[in-house]
Amino acid sequence: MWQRPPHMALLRGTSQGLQITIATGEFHDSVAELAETLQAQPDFYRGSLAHLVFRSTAPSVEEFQQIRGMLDQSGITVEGMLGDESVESLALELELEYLGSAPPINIEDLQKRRGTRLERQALSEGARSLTADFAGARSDLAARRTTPVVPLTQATTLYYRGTVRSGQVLRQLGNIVVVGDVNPGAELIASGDIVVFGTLRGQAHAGAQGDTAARVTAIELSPTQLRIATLIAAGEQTATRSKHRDGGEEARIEENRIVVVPIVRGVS
Amino acid sequence: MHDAQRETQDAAPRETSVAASPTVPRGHAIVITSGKGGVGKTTTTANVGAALAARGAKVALVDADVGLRNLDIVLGLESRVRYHLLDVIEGKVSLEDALIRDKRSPNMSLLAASQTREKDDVDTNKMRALIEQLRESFDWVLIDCPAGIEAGFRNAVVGAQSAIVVCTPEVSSVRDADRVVGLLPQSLEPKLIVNRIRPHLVRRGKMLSVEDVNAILRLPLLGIVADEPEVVMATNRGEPIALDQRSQTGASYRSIAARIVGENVPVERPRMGFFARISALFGGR
Amino acid sequence: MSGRRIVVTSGKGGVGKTTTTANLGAALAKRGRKVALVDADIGLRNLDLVLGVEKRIVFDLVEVVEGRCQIRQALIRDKRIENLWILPAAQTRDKDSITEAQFLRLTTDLAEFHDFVIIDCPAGIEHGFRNAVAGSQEAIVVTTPEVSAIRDADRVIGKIHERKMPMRLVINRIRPDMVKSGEMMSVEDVCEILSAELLGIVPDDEEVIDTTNRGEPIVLDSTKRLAAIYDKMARRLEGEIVEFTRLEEPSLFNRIIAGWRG
Amino acid sequence: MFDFFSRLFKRDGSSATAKERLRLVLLSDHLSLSPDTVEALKRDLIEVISRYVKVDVGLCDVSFEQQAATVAMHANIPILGMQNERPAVPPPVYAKAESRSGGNSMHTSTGERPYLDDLHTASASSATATLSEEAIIGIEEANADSLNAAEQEAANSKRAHTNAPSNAGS
Repeated sequence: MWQRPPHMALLRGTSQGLQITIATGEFHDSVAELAETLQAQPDFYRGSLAHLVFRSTAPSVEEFQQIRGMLDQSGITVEGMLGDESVESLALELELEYLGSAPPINIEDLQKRRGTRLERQALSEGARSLTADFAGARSDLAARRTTPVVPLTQATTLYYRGTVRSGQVLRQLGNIVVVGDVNPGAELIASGDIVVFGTLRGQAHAGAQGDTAARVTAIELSPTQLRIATLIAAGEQTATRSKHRDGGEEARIEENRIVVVPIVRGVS
Repeated sequence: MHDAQRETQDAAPRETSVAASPTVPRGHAIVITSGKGGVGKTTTTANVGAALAARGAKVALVDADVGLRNLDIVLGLESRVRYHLLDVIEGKVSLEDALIRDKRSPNMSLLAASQTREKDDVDTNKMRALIEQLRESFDWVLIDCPAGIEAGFRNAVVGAQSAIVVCTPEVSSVRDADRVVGLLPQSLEPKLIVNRIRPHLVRRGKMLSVEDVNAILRLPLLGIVADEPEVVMATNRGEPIALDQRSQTGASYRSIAARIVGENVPVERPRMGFFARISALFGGR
Repeated sequence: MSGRRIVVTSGKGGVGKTTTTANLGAALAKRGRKVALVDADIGLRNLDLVLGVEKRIVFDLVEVVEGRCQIRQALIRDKRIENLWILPAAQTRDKDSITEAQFLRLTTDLAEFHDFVIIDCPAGIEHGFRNAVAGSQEAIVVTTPEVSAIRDADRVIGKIHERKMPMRLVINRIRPDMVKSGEMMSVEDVCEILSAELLGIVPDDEEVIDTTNRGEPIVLDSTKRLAAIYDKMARRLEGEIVEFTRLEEPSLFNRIIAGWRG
Repeated sequence: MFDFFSRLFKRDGSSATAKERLRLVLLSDHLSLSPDTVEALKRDLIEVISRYVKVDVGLCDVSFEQQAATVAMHANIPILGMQNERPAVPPPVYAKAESRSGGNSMHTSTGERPYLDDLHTASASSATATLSEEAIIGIEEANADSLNAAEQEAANSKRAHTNAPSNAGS
């Protein structure tokens, strides 16, 4: 996916939602490329809100509806668009929000960043990636941050002994340590790290106020869902996993996605 | 005069009951709950109650499912219900008037729920007082909790000293049971009954095992009850199966009762039941 | 476009509301209808488990109602069946979190872009039930051939009649062998007592336990006999006249006797 | 095991019992489900009974109860006294009793009609009437197990009798 030529259509997540850029050039190529990108991961963007950026003049209403229909199919809702005056009038006609002119984007920079990613992609042997299924929700998670971030120096750790059961929620500005199991349907939400001395089967959200360095550690990590900062990952089917990994497992953000690695003594 | 009469009435049974179960100086209230409906709370209440009564203890069963009562039906007492829990709570009739004594188990009485009212009508403090009052005259007060975790659940739990959580080996039941355990006050020290086990399905890996269930819930195991068609038949007739000495399911309930009064009886695994026998005869499906 | 809003209810819990909701919804979706399934059991959600989407929940119904996300963001698309969407309930809240008016608004919004909005009602007849019923135009009452289930179903039917909503009945977990031996009430018995129009008869099938454990609606596998039964139910719901499947397979009872002798 | 099958063989299985039980319980559920109807019935009943006796309208209570084979109606109608304009009604047969709450004893015997004002000060006695499905108003018979403490008291105290015998509960 990364080795492709310069993008005619570009999708990227921002704090406001998904930004889809239709580059200058042949409109149909852009659309075809957009379709291809969406096809590659049909559910990846489901549920997200998108802003469309037109680098050339606006497409016709029919052309626009073609894009919109495609995005609809993938569960992406078009909220507004950016571009020149022709885009503004199109937005007016379709009763969509007009958000100003297109921001400058340096495609070369982007490619460079992706290139470095490729090189750094190698993870430790036992690393296991969880399927990210919620890209669309990321921006909203970020938007959910209503309370100001508390500096780590002021944050405290919540210590909980016992089973956290379905429907129970532990919230902490700081870290959470649970000695016991976290059952399916339970939620841990911390602005810092989460450590579970037991099986984590429920949902855990570390770095809930945007700390991408936050981690989730557990003796056995089989959560229904993991969230770190603005990333979400769903647990895989646990059947394929070895049940007892000595020393436990840790989830953290690497390469802008959540990975789970076994804890090796002396490392990390 | 009324009160004096009640006291003299109460004194006698309490003495006999103390003799029957020396470990319990005063009545003990247990709430039977599950979160999810239809997992066998009412059947469990009726049968554990009948088994306790058969041991000579004085037992009161309270149906806390206001609006959807069913304990009367399972016990076959529906034709004798005249006053309800709410009548007592609202002071319309005395507790004695509302209790229905079971003719087959004279030690056992039922306080039915009202069918025409709703759970929000019950005053929590009065409910607590009512259970308190029942504990004065009965060794065991079993409270049949409604499904859900709302007002009905809170009212059923409020007067109890301990809790029994009924769970079937299904994912949804386990999750709801877990939710309920999390909501119960720790002091109730909930114990688990795994209901409707089909051993042959467990063996084929098509049903969660007792261990699977308890890996999540992590509660002391009070008993295991197999899924047998005779339970449906017993409910059809309104006769608690615990009183049927020939029935294996009945035996499961009787051993649960033994453990409740503190006897050291190991939890027995249900043997291959009705469903398994068919399966064995036809080489499984 | 405005789809049909249908509540699946029963009064008593554990009779198969959620299984019916999931399978009927899946059967309708397989027939090409756009279907949204709504879990109204706030605090004790289970529809997500039955459909195996529990790991994909990000937003829930309460968050939609509170305006913290859009309906489209909270809807989870079933990966196996086209056109099937699930709106999960909140697990860490309770039923008083939303009002009847909010629930009505939510389901009408859903009905604008779905052919069917099927609401999985919680057990009981309290707030959760009132919410679910307020959001629907018609009702499906699920019962099993047991005294307590029928009594509760009757109570619920009374409540539905008060609201003048059309209602149809699904009888779940029939064991033909037990009916034959007179140990279980028959479909006719139940219909007579409840005097309601029948939408479906579902036999007790151990497969359901297994598929629920795995989070797969049974209609996914069209070789299963229950798949055909739910498909017929879906067709009846759409107004087709479909004969009921005869449940008289070689009875369990006869099989035992045969096995005993053979 | 054989025992189990022998029970299976019985044709009159438990489903018939279940069906009959349900029929009755639902009948009684339904009766108690419509408060409006009960109100109307209560009004009519009071109107009829008021032609003969003075009743305490505020304390009247009508309820339904399932009995062995029927559903019965219980009307609890406190009697204040006889209607003045109807002195010709034969005096009811009173059980020998004292009124339930202390002080004002109310001695009555056949043929002796108590002074009305006395009756007003005495606590109202209860009349319990049973109405079967055939709408026969009768006396509730003292049924050993349905008669609890309160009813015992009621039975001991004065009763207003209507003419037909009860067909329920016996």
